[in-house]
Formats: sequence, structure tokens, C-alpha cells
Amino acid sequence: MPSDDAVQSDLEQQGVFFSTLNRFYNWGRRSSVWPMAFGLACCAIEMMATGLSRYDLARFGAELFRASPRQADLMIVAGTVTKKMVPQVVRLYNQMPEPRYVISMGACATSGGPFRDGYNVVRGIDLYIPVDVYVPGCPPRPEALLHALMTLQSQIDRQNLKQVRWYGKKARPQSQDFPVPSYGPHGLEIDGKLVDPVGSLPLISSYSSPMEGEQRRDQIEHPELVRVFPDMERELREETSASYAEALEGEDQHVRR
Amino acid sequence: MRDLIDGLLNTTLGLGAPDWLVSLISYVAIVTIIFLVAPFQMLFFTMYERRAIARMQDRIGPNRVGPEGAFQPIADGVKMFTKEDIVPAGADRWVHLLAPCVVVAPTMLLFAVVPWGPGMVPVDLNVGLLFFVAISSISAIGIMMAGWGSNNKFALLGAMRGVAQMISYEIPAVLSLLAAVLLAGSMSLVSLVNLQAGLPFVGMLAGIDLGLGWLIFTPVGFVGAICFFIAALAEGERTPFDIPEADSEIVAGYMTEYSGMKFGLFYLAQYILNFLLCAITATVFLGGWQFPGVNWLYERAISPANPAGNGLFNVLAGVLGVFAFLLKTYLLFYVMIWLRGAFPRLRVDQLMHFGWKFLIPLSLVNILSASLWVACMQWGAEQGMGAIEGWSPWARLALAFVLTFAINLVGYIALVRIQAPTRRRPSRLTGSIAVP
Amino acid sequence: MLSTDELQINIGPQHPSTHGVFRLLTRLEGETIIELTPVFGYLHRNHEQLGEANSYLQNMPFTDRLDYFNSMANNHAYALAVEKLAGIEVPERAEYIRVIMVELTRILNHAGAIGFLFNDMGAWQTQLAFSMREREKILDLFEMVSGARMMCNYFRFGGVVRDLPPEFLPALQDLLEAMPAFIDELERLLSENEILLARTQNIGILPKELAISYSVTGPMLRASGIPYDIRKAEPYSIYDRFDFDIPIGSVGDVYDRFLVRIEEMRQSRRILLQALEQLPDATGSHINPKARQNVRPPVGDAYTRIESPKGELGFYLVSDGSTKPYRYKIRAPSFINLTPLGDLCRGHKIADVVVILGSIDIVLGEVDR
Amino acid sequence: MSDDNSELSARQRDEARAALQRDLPFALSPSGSFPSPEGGPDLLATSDIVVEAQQIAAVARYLRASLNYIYLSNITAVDLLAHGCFELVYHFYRLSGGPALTIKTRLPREKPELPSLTPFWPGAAFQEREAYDLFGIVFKGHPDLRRIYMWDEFEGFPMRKDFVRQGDKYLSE
Amino acid sequence: MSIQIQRGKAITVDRRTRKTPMGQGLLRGLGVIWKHWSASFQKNDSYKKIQGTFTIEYPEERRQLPEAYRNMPILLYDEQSGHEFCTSCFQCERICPPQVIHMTQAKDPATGKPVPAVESFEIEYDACMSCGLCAEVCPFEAIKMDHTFELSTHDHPSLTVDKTALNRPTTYYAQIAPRMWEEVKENAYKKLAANMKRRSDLIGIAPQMQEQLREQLARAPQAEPAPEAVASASTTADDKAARLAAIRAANAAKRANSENGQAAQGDATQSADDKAARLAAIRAANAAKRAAQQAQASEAPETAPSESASPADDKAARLAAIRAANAAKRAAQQAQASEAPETAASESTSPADEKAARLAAIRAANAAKRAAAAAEKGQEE
Repeated sequence: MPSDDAVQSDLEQQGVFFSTLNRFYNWGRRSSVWPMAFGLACCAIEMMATGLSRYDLARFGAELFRASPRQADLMIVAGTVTKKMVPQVVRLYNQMPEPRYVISMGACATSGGPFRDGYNVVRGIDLYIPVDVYVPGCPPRPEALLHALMTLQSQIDRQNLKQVRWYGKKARPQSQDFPVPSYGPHGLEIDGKLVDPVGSLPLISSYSSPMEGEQRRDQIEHPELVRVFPDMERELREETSASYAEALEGEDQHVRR
Repeated sequence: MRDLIDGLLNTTLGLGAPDWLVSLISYVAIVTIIFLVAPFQMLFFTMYERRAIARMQDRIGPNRVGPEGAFQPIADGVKMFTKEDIVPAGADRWVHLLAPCVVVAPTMLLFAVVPWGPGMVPVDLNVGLLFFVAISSISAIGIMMAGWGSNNKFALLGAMRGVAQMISYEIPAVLSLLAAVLLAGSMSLVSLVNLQAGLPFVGMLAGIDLGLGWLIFTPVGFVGAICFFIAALAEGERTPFDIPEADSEIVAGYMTEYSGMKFGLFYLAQYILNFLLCAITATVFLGGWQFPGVNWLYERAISPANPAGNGLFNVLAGVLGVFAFLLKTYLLFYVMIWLRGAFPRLRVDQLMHFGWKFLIPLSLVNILSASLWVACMQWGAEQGMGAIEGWSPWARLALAFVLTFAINLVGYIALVRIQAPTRRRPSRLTGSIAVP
Repeated sequence: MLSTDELQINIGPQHPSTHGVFRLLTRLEGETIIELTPVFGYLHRNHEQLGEANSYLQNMPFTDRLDYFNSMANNHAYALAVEKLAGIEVPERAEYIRVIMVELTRILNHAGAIGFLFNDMGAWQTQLAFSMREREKILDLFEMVSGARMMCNYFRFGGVVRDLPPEFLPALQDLLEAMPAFIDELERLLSENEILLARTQNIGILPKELAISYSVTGPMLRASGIPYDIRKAEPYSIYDRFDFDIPIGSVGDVYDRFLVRIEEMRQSRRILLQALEQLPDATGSHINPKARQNVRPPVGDAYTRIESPKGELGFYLVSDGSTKPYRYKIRAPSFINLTPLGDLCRGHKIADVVVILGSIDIVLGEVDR
Repeated sequence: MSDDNSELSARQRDEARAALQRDLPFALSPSGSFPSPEGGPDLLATSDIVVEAQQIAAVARYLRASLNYIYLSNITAVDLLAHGCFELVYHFYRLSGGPALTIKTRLPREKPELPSLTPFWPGAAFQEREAYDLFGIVFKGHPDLRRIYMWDEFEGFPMRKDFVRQGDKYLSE
Repeated sequence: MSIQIQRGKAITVDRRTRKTPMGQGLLRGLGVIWKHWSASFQKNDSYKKIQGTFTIEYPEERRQLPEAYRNMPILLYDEQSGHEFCTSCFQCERICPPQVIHMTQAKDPATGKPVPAVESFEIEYDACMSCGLCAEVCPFEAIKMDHTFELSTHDHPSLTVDKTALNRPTTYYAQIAPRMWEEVKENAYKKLAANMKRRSDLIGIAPQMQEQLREQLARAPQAEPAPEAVASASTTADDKAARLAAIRAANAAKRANSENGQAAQGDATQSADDKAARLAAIRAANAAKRAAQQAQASEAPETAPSESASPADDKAARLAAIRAANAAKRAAQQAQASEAPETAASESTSPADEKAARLAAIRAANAAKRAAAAAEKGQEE
């Protein structure tokens, strides 16, 4: 975290009390991360195994899997997120109160994993909600999930009481509701615009992680594009006329060299 | 408590404080202590439950936050305090906000009548049990408010279940307490505890006071204790009766829409209520602070009856009494945890079935036994007539034991037999085709 | 008469007890169900479509993720299908190793199913913890041979990836030694427990005739009283060499389904003991050295099925002579066992839905594929 | 092992074919109603029983009533794009054991309609809905023919071979 | 009706419903739990025990992972010579079920001919399904499965791992999987020795070892690159087109890079962009090659002269290359543009780039495919 040191020194200037309070606050949050009982697929079984005898997530104070998102701090997206499931996942995330964290467990939740070329599979949940920690693996070992929890804890340690969302209207990164996609005839839509067509790549970019401000890295790329690149030919012609000659030139040079 | 303050101010310091000031000071002190003790109990209980149930499941439980996980509940508290507070869209805002308070406040009030040790009862009401029963049912309103105010179907379902369950199980709870009240002839919790001095089974008959004459050693008390404890499980929403918040069926019941400290309050109320239910069971049936040595110490301590006593004994009696009381309470809570670790929950209709068709009749039978017991023990003392008038107290006790034991056993067996599982018709199935 | 309104409730897709992402549209009258419609597709991961874009070998790891509890059984069914399609022989030792793995899978699946039943009924994970403890031990064995806990990817066309490591057999012996105690303990928790009897007996009764016309398979079919086990009915691999019984139920309710599962765990242990006894005599290596993994089967189709822990798991493959299957269809037991759910639940309470669903023992990876 | 099974299944098939020939001769499909493309593999060639699509319900009921194939295990749709048809494959079993009896039927891609088996085997309901969802095959007489995996608003049938897909997997196609 | 069961029988399970329930079942259940509770003060460390605390306290205690354990693929290099075992035979890239492996073959800078060594090698750990097929098919024992599972991070792009991060010395692998390495060691070194003869200069040396070996290698006599089997293929028009495409894409990427460098952003930006563009280039090249090969294969049965076919293919491939190049350029520009306002968020831009690049690659491939198909059709007509 590049901004972390600055924040820390900033804090020191403001006095020991605030710094201590911040530390206490972070300690409280890191020691009591209650996950939501929310499993999607294969990884959910490993998530359960993590909570049970052999690995015992409870040691970290995180065994109280809450059934209601209102009482959960952590959403472990454990498994493949399909297009049909995304609206529910986003809605659940929106229902969680701040501070909330997301662990994207396993390859599928991170990037679609082995199923990423499937027509109904989302290429990573970070297209729709910001993710704090990614755990690769298919599925990750329970130990890897514990490691992810520790990574999350170390991240929470670096958070700053002043920048925590929802305290006061002026806190910079505001708590926000993330847009819930809706089902459309060709894929998922946000505000009537196709964002994740079935059988094609998503037309939106992923969210940056919350530490970086939770912004979408890029806006909807081709809002006018319906279906699987039907404008390919037209685009092809345009590009050809513009850059074919140039490219040929370059090639000639290369050949000569 | 008031006596203590009075003694401190007027006798020891000789200030001659007016009556109202003593009362005021004592109430403030009581309230402060209760507000300190109650959350501490809750914190301890959550930790206790998590560690104990982890052990039952071959694992360790929270052990990384503080030494052996001791600060885990504090961390939970900090987190809950700092969590965002959400009022769901479409919720009835004020009802939603008030519900947790309505649930927590009565449970706090209940602390007022719990006798912690000899002479250590905040308020010695002469209708202590009635107070307890009456106040504890107020939280049903809070639960209904929570369910209604949340604008959530699961919450509503949970609230309905919760209220139905609480109201149904009030009855067996009251009936089984009634048996104890019959024996004691008083509704004061202090007099109930005082009754249970002496030896097991015989009470004060032998004249030796070991503080073990608990009601649970009599057939009446035993059945009463079981009935009350089961009803307490239902009222405290513990497994196997945790139906209002059955997370595998209706998400989190009436708490579904509550976040942050509002949820924390429900959590608090629940654990405090559990503590109190265990405490009342311990007080009424397990002798409260009665323990070998407590009475002996207390008799030698300063009190209005014995102004020449030793102040140190007062402290020792208090410590031992509180220790005994808490030990019993925690053991009872261990039983609750144990049940939670072992059993699934009942279905809502089975719960009602069990409450109305088994528990209530059994406690009625128990009341019959209790009145017989009272009759046997007291018959002839004043009335001066009857067949057993001239019997020695030992013979009367034996007769009461045999009679009540027989009645209770017969009642239990008969009820179990009646409850033979009813065979359910298979539900109407469509698409059934005769297959060769 | 009071007139009551019907209440519509969506159980799922995110719901703690749905064994995955799965939605039950229920219409309630009070707490009694008048109609229940399952809605799935929330985990539709396009296995079949991806399977047609993959080569035959590439599909093997994908089968792991179908029924993610029983990857070995899925591997087996798929390997059998490709072997049938391409005409590959399997050495005897490989067959024994396969049987050992699949039977271990069955034990862990059934133990898990029973644990989840308790969880669904509201026990606080304890029985699940016991089940998962045994599962962990079995997964240790799987990890030893295949390198992964859940997604074993262990079977190959004509055998298995690698031979059993030397530490495997002693560990398996130890495990089998402790197995009866574990099963007994589970049964002690399950049978005669009054709460459990009240919750499971006469709940979700599926009569024989209905079970057949609903194409139900596996323990569910057997609990309805039909002794149909593919290991006996159409023996594949080397299952005709083992002595074991088929447990059947008499009523066909939830309780029977779980008693059948417990008994099947015992029978699986029997098979394992026999397999361990016969394994040293088995000939051949762990894989047919002539079998090419980059198969290019002749044009044609093949359907094979095995008795997976959840029921009949079938693979229907169509080959067009290339390295990729032209059609790759999975006949998933959980998917078809779900068909009677609506009928089973009608007239019961919400709480029973969860129990009935748990007794069907579904895995959404397989239902939605 | 597998030899026994294949022999057994061949015998079963022949018996069933003979019985169908005897009792439902009109149901057996005339072969070659769909053209095979030149060059490509002929996926239509099969030794299994091929029946007329519209008669599938009659055949299935006959199999159940007369030949004791009471157990319908599997329904598969195959999109034979090059041949211009869909093939539906049904697998039936006897409860007394033995391998599957495979019944195939073909229907044109333009108008894929055939009778549903759900009224006779309620267990076929989900499988037929699946075939409808992914291939667009319409089962007449199905009580609840809706999409099962994709959402209701979705257009198109993703398992058809001509459904456009993009992704790394399809780079080499 | 019913099935004939050989070697066994059907047994009806005992429902035990005859007894009147008196609560004894509950007590027995409680007894089981009590046993577990009381035994939980000891450890359960044996497969024979079913009671006792079973927990492994993970960060402090770790379970011994079995040798066969597989998590993510890694590449091996020989510590002595510094040579990587990988020869970029593309076997793993082809078998990889989720298609997460991307590589390019190294070329001799002097002759431009391919050398059995790998130039760039990237694995998307975030989509890897840990199936181990890549390690299984590798004929040179170059790719192996790692045991490290502690890979969780907040940084998604960092999960695309390049060669430098993938390389591990053989001693590392021998340590985690001694038996398995012993089995294949000899074979691996034999093949490596053969391949080392065909590598010149620093080609095929692990980046970790390059500094160390630079002087040593400079002193050593230059090995003459042996004529290769691969080289013969390079004479065909298709392959040439494909190669051109790759080079073109690479050039574009390089250009994009240099532009970035001029913009004087941080190193991180450059590497991120570079990575994205490189991925695009690799994919475009491979796709074009495959498309070309396919086109060629489809031609084979026909007797049509290859002259008429090859220009069309060439054109298709060239188009693909242009598109890839354009896309890469655009991605780079976009990255640059988006960077400009906020100087700090250098890392955040790369996934967008990567996606754009991926998109570009796929589009390029599609275009190539389509062009090839069109060419074919044209021929038929």
C-alpha cells in the first residue's frame, strides 16, 4: 500500500489517541470477521471443511457463519458465479452493512476459472463487486483459505478509521450500492445496457480493490454492441483501410532488415 | 442491598442519612452493578458456548484473540458497535428501531430479583417468581415488533414462530414453577432458596444444614426442574427449540434484517435471557446459592438478626454463595450447549405438539404431586385430624416420596404412551402411474 | 372459517440450506406447503458445452467438478465411457485401484450426506464435523494418490495416473479399522433419537411405483424398496467379484433413505476389505501401457453408467472421429432425483422441505452442470 | 465383462426391434431421411433402433407395457448440424437388470417438435425441459415447458452447434 | 420383476420403531457427544482414532503434504548450467483444459530460426484448475506442480505469473517431491543435454541465472545452431504469415512500451502494459498460426495449387496481425491515457489492458479464421 505510510504519519500527527483508537478499531474488526453462510459450488465444500474440525476457522473467531447478510462481515464467494447468479450475489453484497469484505475463493470466482469460456459463466466476480482478497486454486486448500483470511486481517490492519465508509457523509469513499445487473435477452444488462453477453467476453472492466478506491477500472466499453461482435466485418473494413498500408510498410521494412 | 447501604451509611459512618437517600443510593448502585454484570455474563456465555461446542466437535474454538481467545467477545462487541446500521427500505422505521430495546429491557429488569448469594438479592420481592414470569414474556412483543417492522417474510415467519413458541411455553414454565411455589408456600425467590437448606432428600429434617436440600432431589422438584428447563430452552430459543431463528429454514428468523448493534442487542438479550433462565432454574430447583458451608458462614456474619457477627464472614459467605450459584448456572448452561451440540431442532408443529400435549399435562400431574406432598408434610399440623396425624415427620416424608414418585412416573409413562407416533398419510402425489 | 392468505416464499438461491445455489419457489398456507417449484440454473457451468470444446483427456478434470463430493466416481464413469468408445482395455490392478477409490468416495459421500441432514435439521454442525473428520481422512488418502483433495483427476483411459504409493495401503487399513466405530457412532446419533425420528419418519414418502416413473436412482430408489443397484444389475468394472448386499428400505421416507446410506457405508467397507485382500494378486500395472491418452475414437456413440453414490451417473458420448467429443452428455443422478421434490414436499411444513431436500442428497454442480 | 454386456445389449436390441417390427411397424423410421454430408463423418449411421419422431410416445409406451422397459433413464439431444437434424436418444432399462436399450429419433432442425414423454414418465420432465432450454426442441404435451437453466428472458439456444461462442477455448475452432 | 442379485442379497434396513420412545435415544446421543467432549483434551493424530481434537493449528502447525500434491504449475531449470528444461514444445499449452498457459518460442537472433527454448512463458494462476495435465504431458519434465498454496493476494493482475516467477531450481523440486523427481531425473537431464547443444548465447537460460552466467557464456565458444526440424516448416507461406503476425504484434507491443517509457511512468506500469501486450501478441501469434494450419489442412485433400491458397491465408493472417497490433496499441494508449490524470494508480490499469489485449487476440483469431474460411470457400467456387 503506497498510501499507507502517509496515512500512518498523518495519524501520528493527529495524536496518540486517534491512532490508538484506530488500532483498537481495526483489532476489533480483524478479530471478529463473521462470514456469510454463502456457498456457490465446489469451493463451498472446502469452505465448510475449513470451518470444521481439521482446520477450524473458529480459531480466528470467524466460525459464526451468519445466514443473514445483515449480520455478516465477510462474503466468501466460494465457487463459480454464473450469469444467472450474479444479480443475487450483488444484491447480497449490497445488503451487507459496512465494513464488508469479499474473499474471492478459487479460480472460478476470481476469473471464471476453468469455466470461463462457458456461455453462462462470469469471468470473475470482481466485474460486479470489489474484491479484497483473491485466492487462486481449484479449489484452494482449506489452509489457503485460512491464509486468505490472514491476508485479509493484515489488510484490515492497514485500514484507517478516517476513511472508513459510512461514518459521516464526508468520508471519502462512500458506501455505495453496486448496480445489480438484470437479465436481458442476450446477457446481463445494467441500466438497459448489455454488459455481459452470453457467449462472449464481458463488456465491462473489473472493479479495483477497495484499497484503491473501489472504482470500476474502465467504463462500459461497447455499450452499443449487441450480441457477439456482429460489427466485426465493418470494423474490419475500417481498420483495413486505415492501417493496412501502414502495416504493410512496416512489414516491408522488417523484411528488408 | 438496601440494608447494606443503610448499614454502611447510618450504622458504620453514622451519617444519619434520610430514608429516601438510602433508597436512591442503593437503587443506583444496584442498577450500575446489573448493567455491568449483565453484558459481562453475555460476553462470557458466548465464549463459553463457542469453546465448549468446539470441543464437542473435535476442534479448538476461538483461541487466537487474546490469551486462549479470551478477548474474542470483546472484539465481537467492538465490531458490532462499529458496523453500519441499516434500516431496510420499506421497514417500519420506529418499530424496527424499538424492537431490540423492547427485547433487551425486560431481560435487564429480570436481574433485579435474582438472589446471587445470602443477603445478596437486589430486590427481594415477595412475588419474585411472578415478576420473573411476567416480565420475561414482554420480550415476545419485541420479537413480534422485530418481525413486523422488518418488512421481510422470513422475519415475519420467524416472529410468528417465536411468539407462538414463547406464549405456549410460558404455560408449562409457570405450571412447573407453581409446583415449587406450592412446596415453598411463597413466591419470593429468597424464601425458595432458604427452603432448600439441609440434606438431599430430607431437607432440614435431620437438623444438619449442608445446603443440599435442593428441590430437584424430590420427585416433584425433579419433574418440575425438567419441565421448567425444557420450557426454558424454548423460551430462550435454544436447540432443540431454536425454531424462531432456524437458519436452515428461515434464514435468521426475526433477526434477519438487523445489522450492527441492533443485532448485537438481540444477541445480548438472548444470552442474558439464557443466563437468567439457567439462574432461575438453579435458584428454584438447584438451591440457588445453597452450598455446604454457605449458611454456616452466613450465620456468623453481621446481619440485622446478628449484629455481633464478623464482617469477614459476610464477605466469605457472599463469595462462596455467588460461586455456588454461578457454578450451578454455568453447569445448566453447559447442558444447553450440550443439547445444542447433540441435537437437531424440532419442527414448529411438533414443538407445539410437545408443549401442549406433553409438557403441560406433565406439569399438571406434577402440581397434583406437589399438592399431595404438601398435604402429606403438613397434614395434621394445624388441622388436627386425618389418618396420618400421629405419624413422625420421617414417615410422612417417606409417604410423600412414594406417592409423588408413583404419580409422576405413571403420569410420564402414560403421556409417553399416548404420544405414540401418528402415522402420516403420504402427501397427495401427482403423476402417479401404476407400474408393473 | 378464517380465510388465510397464501404466502409466497423464495427459498434460495442464496439460502443456507439449499446445498448450493438453488431456488425453491414455495406457496405456503401458514407454514404448510401447497406448491413447490424448484428453479435451477444458478450453477449452470456449461459442462456439456465446454466438454465439446475440449479433447477427451481435457474433460477428465472437468468431470471432477460435476459432483464435487465424488470426483473419483465421476472420473470412473467418464473413463468407462471413453474406454467403451475407443475400445481400451483396463488392467486388473487398475480396476482394483479404481474400485477402492470409488468405494471410498461412496463412504465419504454418505457420511457427508448424513452430516448435512443433521445440519439441515438444525444441529449445530456437530454430526457434520464428525462426518467431515472421516472425510478429511479419506481425502488424505486421495491426496496421497492423486495429489488433490477434492478434484482428484486420477483416472485415465486404461487405468489410473499413478500407482498407489507405499504408504497408502497401511493408512487405508487403519482407516477401515476405525470405520465401524464411526459408522456405529453416526447410527447411534441417527436412529432412535426421538427428535430425529419425529423429523424424519413418514416425511417425504416416495412409493415404489412413483420412484420408478420418476426415474429416481441410487439410495433414494433403494429406500423406496427396489433393490436396484447398477453394481449388481449391470456389473461394470470388477464389481461381480465382490460379495456385498443391497440395503433397501420399507417405507421410502427420509428416515429410510438415511438408514440405507448408513448400511451402504458398511457394505462399501466390505467391498474395500475384499479389494484389499485381492489386490496383491491382481495382474497388470496401474495403467494399460498401450492406451493413448490423446484418444481419437472411431465414429460412434457410447453410453455407460455407474452406480455413483448419488445414483446412476451416465455419460453419453458421440464421437465424430476427432479428438473432441461431438456430444458430451451427462446423465446426472441428482438432477433427475430432484424431479419428485415438488410432489414430495406438498403438504409438509417448510422445515420438512429442507430435510427432504437433504435426503435426496443433491449436489448443485451436478444438477445444473 | 464389457463383451458380455455388448452381446447382451445387442440381443436386447434385436428382440426389441423384432417386436417393434411386429407390433408398431409404422414407428420404425425409414433410414436415410436426412442427408449425410460429403466428406464429414456420418453420425447418422447407427445400429440402434431409430424410430419416427412423432411416434416416440407410442414406442416408449409399447416398450414399457409389452417389453418391460419400465425405467426411462436418459434423454439426450444431439445437434447434428451437418446433417440438418436433431437426434434424440432415449435410454430405457428393465428393472431386472441388464444394459440399456437405446432408442433414437431424428427431427428436422427447422421445426424440432415431438411428443413429450412426461405424461407417462414424470421423471422425463426436467430432461425435456433441459433439451428445450439448450437446444430448442419442443416437446408437445409437456405440462411445463419452460427454460430450466437459462433465465426466461434469454433468447437463443446455447447448446446448438451454430450458437456463437467466444473465448480462449474456441480460438482453435 | 426384481433383479437377480448374485453374490449378495437385498436386505431391508431395520427401522427400529417398535420400542416406545422414552427419551433413551436422546440420552444416547448426549452420551456420544459427551465422549467427544471428554476426549477432546487429547489430540486425534491417528487414523484409528475417532475421538480427540482433530485440529491442525495451521499457521504454526502444518501437515506434511504428500509428494504427489499439486497446486500450481512451475517451471524447472538446472542450477548447474542455468538452462531451463522447457523447449516450448507447446504440449502443455495445448492440453491445458482452461487454456491458461501462453508461451512463445525463442528465436536465434542471428538466424531468426526457432530454438528449442522458451522466450516467454505465462500462466494465469487465477484461472488454473490445478489438474496437473501440463506436468503429465511434458516430455521434458520442465513443468511441474508446486506445493505452495499460500498465494492469496489483493492484487488480481499479479496472479498472471511470468517466467521469472515461475522458474524454480531442480533442487527445489527434488526437495518437495524427492521420489517423483528421482524417477524422471535421468530422462530430463538427457533431454536437456541434447537441447542445450541447440541453444546459443543466453537463450534458454533462466533469468535468475543470466547475470551469473553471462561472462562464463561469453567465454565459451559459440555453439553452432543445428539444423532443426522446425525450421523446415518455416518455409511455407502460412507459417511465414503467422510468424509475421507474431512479430508484428510483438513490435506493436514494443512500440507501445517505448511510448510508455517516454511518458516516464513507473516501472510497474511498463511491466504491466508489457505483460498485457505480450499476452496479446502470444495469443495472436498462436491463433494465427493455428488458423493458418487449419486452412492448410483443409486444403490438403484438394488438389488446388498452393499458390492461390497461400496469399489468401497470408492475407488473413496479416489482417489478424494488424488487428492484434492495433488492439495492443490501443490498449497501451488507453492505459497511458487513463494513467495521465492519476499518477499513483499505476497498477490498476493493467487488467483493463489485459482484457483489451485478450479481446484483441480473440478478435484477431476470429478474423483469421473467417478469412481462412472465406478463402477456402472462394477456392471451392
